[in-house]
Amino acid sequence: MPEVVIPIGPQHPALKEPVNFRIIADGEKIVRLELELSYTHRGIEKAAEQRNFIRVLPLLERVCGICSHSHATVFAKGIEEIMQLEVPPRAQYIRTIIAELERMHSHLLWLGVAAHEIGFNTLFMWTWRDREAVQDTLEEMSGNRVHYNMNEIGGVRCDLNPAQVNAALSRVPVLEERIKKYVDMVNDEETLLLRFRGVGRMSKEEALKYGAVGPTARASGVDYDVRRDDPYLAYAEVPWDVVTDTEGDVYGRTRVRIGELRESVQIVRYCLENIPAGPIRVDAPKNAPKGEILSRYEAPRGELAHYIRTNGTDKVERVDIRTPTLANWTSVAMCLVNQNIADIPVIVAAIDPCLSCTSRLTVTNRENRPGVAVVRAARRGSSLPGSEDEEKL
Amino acid sequence: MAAEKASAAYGCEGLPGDTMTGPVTIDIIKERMKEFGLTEQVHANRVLVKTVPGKVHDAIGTLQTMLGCNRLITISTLDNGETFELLYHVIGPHRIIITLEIDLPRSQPTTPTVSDILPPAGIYERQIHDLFGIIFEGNPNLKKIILNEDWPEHEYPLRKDWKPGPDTFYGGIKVERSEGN
Amino acid sequence: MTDPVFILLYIVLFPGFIFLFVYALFLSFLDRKIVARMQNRVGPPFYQPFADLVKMLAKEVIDPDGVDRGLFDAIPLVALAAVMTAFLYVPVTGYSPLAFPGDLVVVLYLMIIPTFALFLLGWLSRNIFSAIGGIRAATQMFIYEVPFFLALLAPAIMAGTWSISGIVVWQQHNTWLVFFQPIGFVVALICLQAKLERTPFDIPEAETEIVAGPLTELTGRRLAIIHLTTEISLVVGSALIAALFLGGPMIPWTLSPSWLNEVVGFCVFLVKTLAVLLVLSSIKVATGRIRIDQLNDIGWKYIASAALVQVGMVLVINYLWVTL
Amino acid sequence: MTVPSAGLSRRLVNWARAKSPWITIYNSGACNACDIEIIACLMPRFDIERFGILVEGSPRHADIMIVTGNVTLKQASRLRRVWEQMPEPKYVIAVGACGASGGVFKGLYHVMGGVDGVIPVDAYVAGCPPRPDEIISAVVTCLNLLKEDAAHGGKEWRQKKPLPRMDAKGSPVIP
Repeated sequence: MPEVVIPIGPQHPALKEPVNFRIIADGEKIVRLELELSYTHRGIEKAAEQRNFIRVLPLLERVCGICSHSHATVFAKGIEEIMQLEVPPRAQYIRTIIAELERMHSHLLWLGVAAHEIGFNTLFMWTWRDREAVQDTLEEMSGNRVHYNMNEIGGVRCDLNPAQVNAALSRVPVLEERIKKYVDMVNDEETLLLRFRGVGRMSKEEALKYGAVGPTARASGVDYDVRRDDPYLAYAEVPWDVVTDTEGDVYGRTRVRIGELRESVQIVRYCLENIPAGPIRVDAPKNAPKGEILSRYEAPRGELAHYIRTNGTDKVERVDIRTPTLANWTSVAMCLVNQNIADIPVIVAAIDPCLSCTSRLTVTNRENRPGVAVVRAARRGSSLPGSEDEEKL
Repeated sequence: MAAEKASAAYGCEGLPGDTMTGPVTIDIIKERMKEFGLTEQVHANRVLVKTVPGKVHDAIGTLQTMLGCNRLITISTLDNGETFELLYHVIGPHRIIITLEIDLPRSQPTTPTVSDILPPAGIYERQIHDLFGIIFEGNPNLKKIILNEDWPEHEYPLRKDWKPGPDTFYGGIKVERSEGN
Repeated sequence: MTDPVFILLYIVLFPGFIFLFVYALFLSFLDRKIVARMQNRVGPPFYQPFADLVKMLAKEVIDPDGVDRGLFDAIPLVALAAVMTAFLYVPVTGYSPLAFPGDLVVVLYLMIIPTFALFLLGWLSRNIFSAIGGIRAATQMFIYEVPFFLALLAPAIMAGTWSISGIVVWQQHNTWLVFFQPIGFVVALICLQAKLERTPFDIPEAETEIVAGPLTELTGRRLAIIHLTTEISLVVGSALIAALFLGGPMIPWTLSPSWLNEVVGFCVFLVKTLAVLLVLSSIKVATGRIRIDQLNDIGWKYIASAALVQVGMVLVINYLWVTL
Repeated sequence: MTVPSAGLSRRLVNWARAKSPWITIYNSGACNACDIEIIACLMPRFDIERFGILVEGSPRHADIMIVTGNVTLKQASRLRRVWEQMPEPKYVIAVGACGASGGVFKGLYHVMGGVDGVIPVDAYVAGCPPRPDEIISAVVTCLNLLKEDAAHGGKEWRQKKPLPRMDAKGSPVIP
């Protein structure tokens, strides 16, 4: 079968967001891949430079719908550090609760979408039904199901009254029991194992070399988690541990994400039980002093980094957003080589791409030998045929 | 320095004692990187090294071999008027962020690429080239990627002095009926 | 029994096209309802398949340029006709008057035509996704057809006749064939699930990989007819398995008024096809989709060998039966 | 439009169209909050299959196209092409503030603003992101529009007449 170029275009049922793959396949095997993203590039960084600290937070929250709290918290945390603000502990605990609830609903969402990619719709329906419990908790706490708008420079916008805390605490055991059900469903469901095990495998060295972050890297054994290495919010006081795995394939990533789900439930339970009393906000000055900070945060998909530089006015001079999915694209392009066409949605879903975050683009030409190909292709990528003719979709 | 682990360029194991007081500490890093330029500690776990574009490549080489840094967090870019500022943030199992800072003149913003030793850098360099116009020599695939196909050449949106020109056409839809395929 | 008016009524009205059309829509609704209830959703109302069909018939028909319009219209119709005629030989009340020795083979061959239709449609519409879908439909057919034939021919060997009604009559004298051939029954169910391209084996129109496989470019009435063909082949498949393994519409004791036999036989037929549908739907809910090469391994290693073992056992039982 | 003229069959076709609207989702540059809310509609809690709504992968099979998000420059031509591929009685729902006017991203350099700049939109859903039940009510309003269009024979009656030109003093110029 001659080489066939298959454009899996921006509009494709497998991809919940617009990304364009031009797969060069030989029969069912993928030989080369050209990836083109940033259909959702909106120019947020340019706009962030014209908005003061109160108006920039809603904009930064809408970089991505699923990890909206992450972007707002990492920015607020950075600015507070530049201003040397002392955020009250109650605000830190509320931010941690919302962060972990967001991680739970993001991982449940991912588990459903990954099952949907292989046509297993029952798990898709069940995981999303249990996600509704998390969504209800978030809606009670912050008033909105997706963009919570909880953050403000110097603390949190609204407080948690005991009724909300009890309602959330009552849902925790239900979630724990459901997660246990998913663990043994993923472990012994035959077709799931057939489609997940051994697909898109990445060794620890490759994970480190291609700069994979988050659950994708931890599934290959890279013990790297910003919440523990560079503790922020209330993670230093909460007893939890990093979940890693040695499988390295889609199955390993599934297990890591379910493990993280269990950890998040414990963190939320601990934070809810001993949330300190006290004020939830300290009023921040209008202008931030001159300074710069690399603020890092463990988003559900990996390590999120905002490089913020302020110049003494009430607007930020530059915010450079590096989202976790952008770091994972090299590793996904490497994993895809030599796999079947039928596995593309599964492998791409395995890194849980959040394309609205990734308003960046990468074209990674890989020869069919993944190991060396990266370096060699990197040197003479431009001479490869087919990458010039950016013909329209 | 014999105790310094001279591990392979990639995939060094987690260092014994992963806390900051492991064998790789801030002053070891400062002392090691002195040859590349002025080093100072800007933050509890961040070291800033001001270097020259020419030395970036082997600075990162030293970081990878001698100091066990195996991950590039990101490349940040700033436009401060007459110069562009590039910051390479690198980290390893020792949990200390080392930032290499270089300044490029606005008239001739070119710097050697690091994507051959740090593969993920290829992504960040392409993005910076698209939005700032900084040219990375040796990057294999430095062509337009972020902005859409018919975005005019040599228009770099994230520069401070860039304003969207009223008459230039930036792509999107011309309302002619394109034929359905 | 063979006067032309009765035959005409038999073909057109009762167990013929009208009944088949209504029963196919009902089974399709039941399938979607069972799947929805198992995923504790509410599931569509009873008239949903009919509403979908009428809406699709009234949609605009788009022909991708450079595609042979006539052929694009003809293939779905041929597939529909083939599957509908296959149903005439399956006994619905008692035994079918059109039965002739060898109609089992005719029914099996008529059931292959929809898969060919999918392959041709995929190949005709000049879209890369449908081409891949078409190739997958063809490869999948080679994998499950052989075990399907073997599993369905074993009852014929045991009953000694090649006509479905003959097998049903034989089963009335002896017990159901499913007790003699349990492996054959399981293999037939799995291969039927593969023939109808339902979830563990819906590789040709894998919704998340290649948009809609061969059906990507179909719109309007062509899509309606192809969906109707799939639903009708669901009815024909489950009726075939009910007839060959579960004793068909026969009841052991004969009731006094002769027409009552027919009615009770018909109700027994309904119950058995619904049972087979329940099994197929629960398979569809409980599994995810497997890849074409995995299907290849499973198909040839386990399913084909199981069918061979079953046929071997049937020959041995026949030999013992004859000598005793 | 192959709508038969006879009374009974037209009523039957309108009933069928209202009872089985198939939708396809197109993310034209959104922050995917609206997308996960639309998919939440499929789930056991809001289940839209009880209304007969199916999510279809290929635009060829869909009646209603749900567009989420502001139209980025790169997505504009692709959105237009996918819209043109849909068979005739087709409707477009623009979801969220971004779909209506570009929302919080209005005026950014890579954004074209609302969806109606590229394709004609029939229904808007307010909210950022709108709740799943609001999206379902949008699909229901789209079905009512479908019924009225069928009664008036096509969409022409609904096209808004262009605003009258204002003269210097601000009073409308009646041609």
